[in-house]
Amino acid sequence: MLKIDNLEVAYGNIKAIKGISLEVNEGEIVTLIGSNGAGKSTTLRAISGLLKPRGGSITFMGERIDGLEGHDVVKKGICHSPEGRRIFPRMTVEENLDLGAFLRNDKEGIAADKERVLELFPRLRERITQKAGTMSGGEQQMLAVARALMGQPKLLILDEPSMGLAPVLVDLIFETIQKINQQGTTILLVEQNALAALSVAKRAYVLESGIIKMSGNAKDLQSDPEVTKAYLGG
Amino acid sequence: MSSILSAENITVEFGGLVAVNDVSFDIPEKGIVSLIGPNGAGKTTFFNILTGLYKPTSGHVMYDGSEITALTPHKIASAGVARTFQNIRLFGSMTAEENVMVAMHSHLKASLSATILGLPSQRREEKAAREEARALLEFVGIGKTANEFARNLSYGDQRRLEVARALALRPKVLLLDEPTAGMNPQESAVFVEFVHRIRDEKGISILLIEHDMAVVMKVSERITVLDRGEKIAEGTPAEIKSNPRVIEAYLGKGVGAGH
Amino acid sequence: MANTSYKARQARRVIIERTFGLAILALMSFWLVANLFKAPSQFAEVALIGLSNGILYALIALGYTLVYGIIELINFAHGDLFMLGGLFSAHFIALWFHQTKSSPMGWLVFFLALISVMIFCAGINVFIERFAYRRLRRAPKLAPLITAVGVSFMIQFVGLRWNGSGQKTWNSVLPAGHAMLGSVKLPFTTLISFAVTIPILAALTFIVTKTRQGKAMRATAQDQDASRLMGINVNRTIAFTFALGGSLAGVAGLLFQQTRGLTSYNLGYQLGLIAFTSAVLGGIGNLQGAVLGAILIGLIQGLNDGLPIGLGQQWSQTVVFSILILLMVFKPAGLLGKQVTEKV
Amino acid sequence: MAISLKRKNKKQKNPASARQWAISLTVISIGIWAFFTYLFDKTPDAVQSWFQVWMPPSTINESLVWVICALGLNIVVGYAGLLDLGFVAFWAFGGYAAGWFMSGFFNQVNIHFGSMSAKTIPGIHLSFWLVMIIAALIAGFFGIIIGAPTLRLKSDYLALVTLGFGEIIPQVFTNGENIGGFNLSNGTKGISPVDAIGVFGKRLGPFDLGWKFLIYFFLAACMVFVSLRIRGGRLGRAWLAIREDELAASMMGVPLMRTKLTAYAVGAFSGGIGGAVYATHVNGIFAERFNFSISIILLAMVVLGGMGNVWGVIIGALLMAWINATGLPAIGDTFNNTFHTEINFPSYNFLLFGGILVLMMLFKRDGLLPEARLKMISHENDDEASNTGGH
Repeated sequence: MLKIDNLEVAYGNIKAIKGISLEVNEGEIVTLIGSNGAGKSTTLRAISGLLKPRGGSITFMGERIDGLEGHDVVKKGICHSPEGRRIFPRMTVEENLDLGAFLRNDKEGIAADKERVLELFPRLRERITQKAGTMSGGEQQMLAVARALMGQPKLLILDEPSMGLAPVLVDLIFETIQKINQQGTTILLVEQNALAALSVAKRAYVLESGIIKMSGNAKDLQSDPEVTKAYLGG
Repeated sequence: MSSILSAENITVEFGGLVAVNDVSFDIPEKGIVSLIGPNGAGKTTFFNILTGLYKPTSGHVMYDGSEITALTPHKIASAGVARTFQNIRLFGSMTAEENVMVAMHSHLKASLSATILGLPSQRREEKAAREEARALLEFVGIGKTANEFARNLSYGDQRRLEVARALALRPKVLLLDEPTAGMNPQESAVFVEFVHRIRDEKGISILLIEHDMAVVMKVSERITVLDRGEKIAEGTPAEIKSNPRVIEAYLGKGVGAGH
Repeated sequence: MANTSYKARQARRVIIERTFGLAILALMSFWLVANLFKAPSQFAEVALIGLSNGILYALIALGYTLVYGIIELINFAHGDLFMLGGLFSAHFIALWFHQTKSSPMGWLVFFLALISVMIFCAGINVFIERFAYRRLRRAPKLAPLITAVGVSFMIQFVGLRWNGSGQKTWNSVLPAGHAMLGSVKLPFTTLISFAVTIPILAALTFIVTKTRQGKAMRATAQDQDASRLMGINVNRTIAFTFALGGSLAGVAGLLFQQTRGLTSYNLGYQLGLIAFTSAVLGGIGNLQGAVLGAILIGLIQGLNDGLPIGLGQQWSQTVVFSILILLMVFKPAGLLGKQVTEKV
Repeated sequence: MAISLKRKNKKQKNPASARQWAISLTVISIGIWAFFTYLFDKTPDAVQSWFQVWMPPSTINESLVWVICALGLNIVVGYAGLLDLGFVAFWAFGGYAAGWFMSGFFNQVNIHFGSMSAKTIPGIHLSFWLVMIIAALIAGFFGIIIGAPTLRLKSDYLALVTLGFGEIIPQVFTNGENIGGFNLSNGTKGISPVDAIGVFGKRLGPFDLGWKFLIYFFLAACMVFVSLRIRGGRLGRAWLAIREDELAASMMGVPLMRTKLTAYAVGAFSGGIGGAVYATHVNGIFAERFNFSISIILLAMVVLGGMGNVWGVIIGALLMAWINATGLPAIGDTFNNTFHTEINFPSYNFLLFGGILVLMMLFKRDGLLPEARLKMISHENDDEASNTGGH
């Protein structure tokens, strides 16, 4: 479904991504793990067209999408819930959800999807008229995921969905991620909470200083001593 | 061991949201301690409190026996609390040497008129400052880059230059905000050595925010764990590693493990 | 302790600011009341002039505030766009359609001019954004600001070539004369200004709050990258915002030219600054604030210029800019704005 | 002036020590002075008329006034990164200081000190040098007054406040004929004439352009010297650091407010000097001259030469002052005579200055003279210094 080949991204003189290749197949949850600054978010931003790659290619459903503008990437069916939530703080929850469906014109479909995400996150229904900026971190995170779902993604990109959340909420978010996946959405997940990510994902790539250090089946990596060492400090 | 910098019952609120909740901890003299926790746990906010950039809603920051909570950032910096930044913030169009010399601002005495007239005292002072800057650049291992613009340095050298610049404040405490972000394990290992060298050779206490657990466990004498603005654990690396709360909050308990 | 003294200092600062603000308000109300007693009907007429100036300023101020709201740029050239709008209208009505008298034909041409000048100024503003500001969106703030100053000068050059270096006077196609409301004169031109401006402000409100484009604008203003991820074409949205602002400046240009009957290449600079002050007074980035600020500034200026007890017209600019400076010092966020702090 | 420009350009390629610079500048200035004072009358008519058209002495003198002010603005905008759009206000203060203290304007009193004018003339007549200091102090004082409350604002707001200030001050002087019964500025009529400059017992009247040139050159050279010295010291570094990253600078112990305020005051100071010099150059003070375009032309000079780059700013100032005063009309006349057209070239200055600002920002933000190359020069000096330092 998504195929990245030898991708390179640089900020000024500094190369953040030094030629990585990865693949996401239809129906999978794939996770990218790695420490801060390893280049995970940069990879996602390049996929979504927020950054222009310096080299390599990104192919989605058989089409090259590297070099497309961000809004054109969304049109292809890739929705991205960015790091740090990035909800629109001065708008209500409902307005945020509507913006997630900005490119859609099917009123009924939108209404149905709104119903669906509010089923997934009942908390948001309670807050529907509240300004998003006044909600707690966990609620904002839910909104960010829900908003991305409103775009009817073929591929959902989640960047650090558990960041700063209480353990209970982390569980909830990961359960919901699995539920979304079971409903048929392919997911590319970036997480710092490596164990949680590995436990929901099918396959994983370990990123380090802009290159892919390891990749494989999530379960194998979970028990890999090197991964344990890197994330638990040996 | 007495403490050099300590935070007492710090609480920070941003528009009703509590970012840091009643956190206390201290940095012992000539100690190396770390602050860890998941992203968004309030670590950088805490740094900003210690350096005077944010003012806490309640609580005090004590440094070297006196309270610095209400001081402006530049006064705290001049007093000897130095920091580096998570996203490198160098003065791009100044040379490496000049970057370091900026941080000597508060140590230099020359008045405006002395500078304009180029009085001998001012020249001597400038020359000494330049030598000190070169020595610091040597110390962090980038002595050759003294005359290059900061923005033209490689990533690793920029990180080193930030440390050199912070050291030019002649600090008693050095706060490092994710210094190994973007480094590979070999570079990180070298960095651990380097942190020890700073402490041993310069006698500076060090506080680290770090995500790379390998680095944290190797370098720290004591670790404080923050989660959602609260202190959930404190202790030696060994204690932290086996603390169930820490594993749950930070290292991830592995939801649905056993699938 | 030090911490409490810090808070005490903050509190003291607030008190000083409040006292100062109240003192200014008291002084102003005293001045108004004194004038009201001295010459009541003159007061009302002058206030009306101030009000009609105010809505003119509001049209320009909205352009500043729209652009600032979305890309945080003080578009220095905006006032000059207003000047070009006036010049365009003058040529359109008097030279191209030969209308110099109030007549049904004149009113028709006035209406045509209204539409044309909106398109004209919108187009120029979009052009400026595309070729000057877009490239500098990620540059340090000083760069787009200096560019805007440069663009302002270039537009003034166009005005200078088009209009000549002096003021030109024109005949209006709007009816002269006035209606009476009690003992107060209501000039027809003022009434027409209101009749044109109010629907336009209503339309603007509708566009920003209710339409898809408006939604895109508000989203882009809050977070450009997140908006991209929603599928919003950020470049087009910003261009649209410039088009809106430009068309409002065009309307203001037409109204000014028709009600005052004059054009001059440096008008934009003068009125632009006043309008900008209005936008800041209301809280820059805030649409209602811009209108409120503009009406207040218009009133203050009108009252200062026309009332028996006042500094008089030659001090008009000084009064307005003193307000600007005091405002910056004591309440930089404006009347309806919110203070934003830098993230680290 | 064209000659000196060329020489400076050549010098850029060969690094020279500060002393060599000082010597060569002195030689150039004395050369120009000697040429206009002694040789000019003896040259063939063709040469004389060429100079009158393309490089009249008054233009040379005027461009030095611009250099002084542009260097002052360069400290504010180029070094400290604070956009000041009201620099003309300081220029006005300097001008009026000369008007007040170097003329018969205050004819109620009769104060003479160090001036060459006859003791019987009423008014305040102080020595030119003293007036310069007063002018600088008045401008600097107002710089601090306006800077202190506004420097904590965001950069774009600051630009607007300074702009407002630059509007208010000239309006105060324009309307200043009767402020509560007090004549502050003689209104639109202006104050004229101002006293001649007295130097070494010699009175420099309106036509002593050569001598005035020497004095102006000396003042401009002082400004260059001050700019370079400050740039090399702790304050200059602090300014640049603030320009690059305010927050990081404060975290490195740089006091933001005080440092910015100093930049503002030093800039205002030189604006005051420039204003006083300008008053002696045009032999009077006229309120309508102090308009916004002066602030913008100065900004264009700084931007063209490269913000923060002293030599670049000097070249930018000389070039644009020449274009403004002589270049455009002279080129226009030549063009119109050659092609029998009637294009009004001077009216293109708006396009020119606006265009320079826009194009430089879009395509060459560092200015015409890249600072990097100058850096290399200063580094060679550093190496010399460290060698002698016994490394």
